Amino acid sequence: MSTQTPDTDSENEQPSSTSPQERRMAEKQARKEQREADEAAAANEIQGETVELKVFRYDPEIEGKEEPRFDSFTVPFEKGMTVLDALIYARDEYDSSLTFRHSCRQAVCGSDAFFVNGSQRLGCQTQIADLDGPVRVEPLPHQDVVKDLVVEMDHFYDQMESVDPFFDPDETPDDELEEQRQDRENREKVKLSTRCIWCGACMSSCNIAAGDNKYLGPAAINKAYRFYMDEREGENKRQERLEIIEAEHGVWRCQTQFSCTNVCPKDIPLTDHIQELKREAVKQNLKFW
Amino acid sequence: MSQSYDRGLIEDFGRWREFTAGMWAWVFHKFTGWVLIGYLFTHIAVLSTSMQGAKTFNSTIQGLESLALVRLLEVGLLAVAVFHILNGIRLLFVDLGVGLESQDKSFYASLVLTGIIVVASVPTFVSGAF
Amino acid sequence: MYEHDVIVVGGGGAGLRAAIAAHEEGADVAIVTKLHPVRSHTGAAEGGINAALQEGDSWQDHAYDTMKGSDYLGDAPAVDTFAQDAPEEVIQLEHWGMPFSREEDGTVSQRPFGGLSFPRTTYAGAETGHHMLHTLYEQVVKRGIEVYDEWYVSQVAVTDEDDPNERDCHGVVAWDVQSGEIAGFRARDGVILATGGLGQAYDHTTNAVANTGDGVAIAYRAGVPMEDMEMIQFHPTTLPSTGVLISEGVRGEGGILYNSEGERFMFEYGYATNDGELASRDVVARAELTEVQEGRGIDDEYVYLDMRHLGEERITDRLENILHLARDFEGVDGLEEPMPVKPGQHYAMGGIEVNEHGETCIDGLYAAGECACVSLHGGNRLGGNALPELLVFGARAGSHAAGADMPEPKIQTGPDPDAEREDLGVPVGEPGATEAAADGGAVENPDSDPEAVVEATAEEERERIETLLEREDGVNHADVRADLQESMTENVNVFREEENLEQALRDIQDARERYQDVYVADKSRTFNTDLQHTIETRNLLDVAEAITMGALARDEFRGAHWRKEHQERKDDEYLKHTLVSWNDGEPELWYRPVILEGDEQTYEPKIRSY
Amino acid sequence: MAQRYSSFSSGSTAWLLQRITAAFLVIVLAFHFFQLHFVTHAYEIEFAGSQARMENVGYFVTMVLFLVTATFHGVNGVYNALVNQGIDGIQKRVVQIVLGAAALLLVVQGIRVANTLAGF
Ligand SMILES: Cc1cc2nc3c(=O)[nH]c(=O)nc-3n(C[C@H](O)[C@H](O)[C@H](O)COP(=O)(O)OP(=O)(O)OC[C@H]3O[C@@H](n4cnc5c(N)ncnc54)[C@H](O)[C@@H]3O)c2cc1C
Ligand code: HEM
Ligand code: SF4
Ligand code: F3S
Ligand code: FES
Repeated sequence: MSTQTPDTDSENEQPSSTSPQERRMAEKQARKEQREADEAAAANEIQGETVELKVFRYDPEIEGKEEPRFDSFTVPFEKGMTVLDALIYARDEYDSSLTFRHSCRQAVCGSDAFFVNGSQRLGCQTQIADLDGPVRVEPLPHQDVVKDLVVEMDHFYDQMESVDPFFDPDETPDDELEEQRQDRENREKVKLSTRCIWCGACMSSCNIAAGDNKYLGPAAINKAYRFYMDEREGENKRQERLEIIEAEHGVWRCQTQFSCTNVCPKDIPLTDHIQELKREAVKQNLKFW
Repeated sequence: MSQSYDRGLIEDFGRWREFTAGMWAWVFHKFTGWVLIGYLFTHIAVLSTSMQGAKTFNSTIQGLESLALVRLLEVGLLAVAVFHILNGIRLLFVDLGVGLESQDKSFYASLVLTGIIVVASVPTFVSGAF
Repeated sequence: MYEHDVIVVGGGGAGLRAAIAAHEEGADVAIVTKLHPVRSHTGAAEGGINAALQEGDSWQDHAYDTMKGSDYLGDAPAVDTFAQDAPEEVIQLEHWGMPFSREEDGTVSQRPFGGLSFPRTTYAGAETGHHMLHTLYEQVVKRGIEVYDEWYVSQVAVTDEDDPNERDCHGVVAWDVQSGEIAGFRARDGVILATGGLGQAYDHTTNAVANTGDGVAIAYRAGVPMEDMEMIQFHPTTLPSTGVLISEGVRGEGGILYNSEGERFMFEYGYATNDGELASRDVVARAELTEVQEGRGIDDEYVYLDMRHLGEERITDRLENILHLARDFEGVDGLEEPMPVKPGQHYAMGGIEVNEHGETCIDGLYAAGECACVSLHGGNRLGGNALPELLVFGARAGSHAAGADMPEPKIQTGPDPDAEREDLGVPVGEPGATEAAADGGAVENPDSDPEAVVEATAEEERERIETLLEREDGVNHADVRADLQESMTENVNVFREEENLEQALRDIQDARERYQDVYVADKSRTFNTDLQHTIETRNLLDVAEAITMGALARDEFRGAHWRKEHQERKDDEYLKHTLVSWNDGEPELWYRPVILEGDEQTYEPKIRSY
Repeated sequence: MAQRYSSFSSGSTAWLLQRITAAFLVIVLAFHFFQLHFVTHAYEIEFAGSQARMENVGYFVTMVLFLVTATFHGVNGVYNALVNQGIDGIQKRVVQIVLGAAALLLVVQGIRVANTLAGF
C-alpha cells in the first residue's frame, strides 16, 4: 500500500560529476548556512524576552566538533522555563545533534546534571529566571565527556556499586506476610540518605574525587550510610560495609569541602553523613584497643 | 568503545572562581599546612646553629631578626598559623559533627579573625626593625 | 551476538522485578535498557502501593475495588491474581529493605486512596516509586544480574509464520547508544518487554521523555495485538509548562480550583456540586478543560489551584514537596500565588495483550508493567494500583519465562479469526510498511534456526539505521512528533468527539507520510539521540493510531473514555476489549469479550459512583 | 567494582591522631607564639634565654612533644594530601619512605637541638 518510494533511491542515482564526498560536503555547507539563516531568522522572530545559552559541544567523530567548543543559542524565554526546557528548545528548533541526557523532567531520574553557570545542577530543576545570562551549560566537570553534555557515568556507577549497595539482613521473618519492624526514628535517620537519585553532581563537585579516582565519593558513602544506619541491616554486612568505607580510599579521603552538600539537588547532608561514618569507624576501632 | 574526552586537570584550576566556601577553606588549609611544615623544617635547621655554640646562635638569630624582610615573613607566618589554627578548630568541630550548617559562616569568621589578629600583632612584630 | 536465557527489556519496576524472579528460578538473566535502571520513570511515582495487608482488609475487597474502578473492563483472572499476590510482593519489598513510612509500632503505614474501600496504600513518603525502584535495583546488584544500560532495543527477533499465534521469539536487537554498535541478543528461554508508558504521544504528560511506547509498538509490529489502547488516564492537576504532577493531596487538604473570573467553578458551574474539587480525576479534568474552552481559563490554557488559604504552617507541614515542585518547575511560590494547573496525560491502561503469566501470543515473548495489558485496570486505573502491578505481573512473567511451573492461563491471547471485527472507514496504517526501510513485522527468514533469526533481524536493523543515517536531507522527526502530540492533545484528549477523532486519524496518516522522509541530521555513531528519538517517534505513531482507532470505535462512555455522542456506559454492547492487530501495516480492529468470572465471584457490572 | 582492601592499615588511627595532635597543637602553638613573640620578642632572643627556658624540664618535655606532634601532624598531613591526589603503588611507597625519613630526621635533629640548649 505504499504510495511513495523512499527518498534514498533517487538520491543514490543522482548523476554526479563531483565525488559523493564533495557533494555531501557542499550540501552540508548549504544546510549549515540554511540552518544559520534559520536560526538568525528565528532569533529575530522571537518577540519579547530571550535567553542566551552557551553550550559546550564535542563529538569525537564529527568534523569541527572534535575540538571542544561553545555554541550559542538564543531561545525565547517563557515563565517557568528551566535550563532543560531551553536545551530542548535549542535542540528541536536549531540543532538536532545537540546531545544531553534527560528523561523525567522532574528531578527524580538524575540524568540531567550539568555544570550550569559554574555549579553542578539538574537542568530540569533550575529556573532560567534564577540565573544570570548568558547561561553557560557544560558537562559535569571531572568526568570524561562522551559527547556534548553527556559524560561517562560508568566510574560513578562502579563506585556506587562497590559499597555493596543492598540490604542484607541476617534473617527475615519466617512468615511471608510478616514485616520487619523499623522504628520511626530510625527511618527518619536514614530518610534523607535514601533520596539520592544517582545524578553524580556531588562526585563531580568534589576536588578529592577529581584527584583520586579510587575515592568512593560522597554519593557512594551516603549509600553505605543508608544501609549502615538502618537498624534492620544485618550485623555481618554492617561490619563488611564498614570495612569497605574505612579502607584507604574511603571516608578518610573526604576533606570536608562541603561542595557535595552544596550541590546535591536532593538536599542530602552528605558531609554530615560522611563525618558520622568517620566517627563511627573510629569508635568501632577503638573498641579493639 | 567510543572515545571520550578527558578535560584534565586544567579544568579544576580554571574553575577556582566558582569555588564555594568549603573549597576555599580546603585550599587555604592545605596551603597553610604546607607552609607550616616547611617552616618547621627551616626552623629546626636555624636552631641547629645552637649546636655550634651560643655565639653562632645569637648572631644568626639577631642577624635574621634585624632584616625587615624576615620580620615581614614572620607576620606572614603568623597569618598562616593563625588561619590554620582557627580553621583547624573549625574542622575539628566539623569532625565532631557540630555546626555543619554554618560551615561557610565559620570559615568566613576564621578569615576575619585571622585578619584582626594579624593586624593587631603587626606593631609587636615589626617594632625595632624599621 | 550476546546470549542469555532470559532477556528483560527495560529496567523500571516491572523489568527489575521480572529479572529478579527469573534469576531466582535459576535462569541466566540480562536486562537491556535504554536508560540506566535507576533513571526509569517508576521513580516518579509518588503516592503508593496498594495491597490488602491489614486485619479487616482482604484481597477480595481489593479485587472488587479494582474491578469497579476498571468500570468492568478488567479481566477477573487478572484482577484476582493481582489482589492475591500483591500483599506478599509488598512485604517482599519490605524484606528487601524498602524504606516504607512506619507506624508507631514499627509496622508499615497505609493510607486511604481514591476508589479504595480500605486504607490499603503503603507508601514511602511522597516518593514511593523512587524507593521501590532503587530497592529493586539494589536487589539486582546483589544478585549480580547483568545490565546492559543505555542499549536501545528496537526490535524483537521473531520467526515469520503467517499466524502470529505460531511465531516464536528468539531474542531482541539493540544498539549501544554510547558506541552505536548494533547487536543481536539471543534469548534461549524468553524475552520480557517492560518498557513502560507511552505518554509522549501527547504533548502534555506526567510521563518521562523516554516513555515513548517502544515495547508496545515493537510487539505490535511483531504480531501481538494491542489491547484497550483508547483507555488513557488524564490527571487533572499537572503544571502547565512541564506536566509535573501536583498530587491529589493538595485538593485533599482543601486546595480550591478557580477560573480566570475567580469563580470556584467546580461548584459554580455544577460539575460536581457535592464533592467539588475532590470529585474523581476524570470529572475534574473535564471541568477544567470546559472552563478553558469556554474562555474562562488563564492564558487560554490553565486554571488555578490555590492553597494559600491553608496557611503557611499547614502547607509546609503537609504539602512541602508541592512548594518545591511549584517553585522548581513552574517558578511559582505556592505560598504567595495560586498554582497554574491543567490536565495531563498520566497513564495508559492498555498495552501489549498478555495473559496472567505475562505471555503474549508469540511463544517466548512476554510483557509486564505499564506497557502490558493483562487487563487489570480496564477502563480506569486506581491510584496506587500500578506499582503493585509491576511487582505481581513482573514477577510472574519472570518466573514463567525462566520455566517455572504455572497453571494453565485463563486469559486468551492472540489474533482470533472468529472475533468480531470493525472497519472504521477512515484510512489508517503504514504507508510503505513492507518497504525495506520500514522496521518491524516478522523478518523474512526461511531458516528457523534461532540464532539465524536473531542475526537476520540484526542485519535488517543495521540496514535500516544505515538508511536513516545516509539521508542527507528531509524532515526532522521533532516536527513530526510535535504535530502528532498536538493533534493527540487536541483531538484524543479528555473530550472525545467523533469528528475530532477522525481528524486525529487523518493527522496521524499525514504524519506517517512525512515520516517516510525523515532524516537524522546528526551523523555521529556516538550517543546519537537524534537517531534514537527519530525511531521513537515512529513508535509513537503506531501507538497514537491505535489509541485513536480504539477511541473512535468505542461508542460509549466507560472509565476514562468519554464520548460526546455517547454519554452512557453500554454494557450489553461494550463489555469487550478493543484489540488492534498490525496485519502487515494495515491495522485491524477487533474485539474480545471481557472475563467477569473470577476465582470466587462473578463480578456484576454496577454503576461506578463514589 | 572498585577494589576492596584488607584494611591492614586502618585509616581511622591516622585520622584520629591527626585530630588529636591538632587539638594539642592549638594549645602549644599558641603558647609558643605567645612566648616567643609577645612575652619575649623575637629580636630579643638570645642563647642564654633559650637555654634558661629549656632547662626547665616541663618546658623541655612540652617542646619535644610539640616537635613530635607537629612533625607527625605535618608529615601525615602532607602524606594525606598526596594520597588525595591519587598517588599509588611505587609512587606511594616512595613518598612514604621519603616522608618517614624526613620526619625522623626532623625529630632527631630537633631533640638534639633541644638537648644542646638544655645542656643535657
Ligand atoms: C508522575 C507519576 C506518578 C505516579 N504515581 C503512581 C502511584 O502513586 N502509584 C502507582 O501505583 N502508580 C503510579 N504511577 C504509575 C506507575 O509509576 C507506572 O505505571 C510504572 O512505574 C511503570 O513502570 P514500568 O516498569 O512499566 O515502566 P518504567 O518505569 O517507565 O520503565 C521502563 C523501562 O523500559 C526501558 N525502555 C523503554 N523503551 C526501551 C527500549 N526501546 N529499549 C530498551 N529499554 C527501553 C526504560 O529504559 C525503562 O528502564 C505514576 C506515574 C507517574 C508518571
Ligand atoms: C595549631 C593548631 C593546628 C590545628 C588545629 C591544625 C589542624 C589541622 C587539621 C584538622 C588538619 C586536617 C585537615 C584535613 O584532613 O581535612 C590539618 C592538616 C595539616 N596541618 Fe595542621 N593544624 C595545626 C597546626 C599545624 C602545624 C604546626 C603544622 C606544621 C607543622 C601543620 C601542618 C599541617 C599540614 C601539612 C596539614 C595537611 C594539609 C593538607 O591537607 O594538605 N598544622 N591541620
Ligand atoms: S547524593 Fe545528591 S548529588 Fe550525589 S548523586 Fe545523590 S542526589 Fe546526586
Ligand atoms: S565535596 Fe568531597 S571532600 Fe568531602 S565533603 Fe564532599 S566529599
Ligand atoms: S530530567 Fe530527570 S532529573 Fe532532570
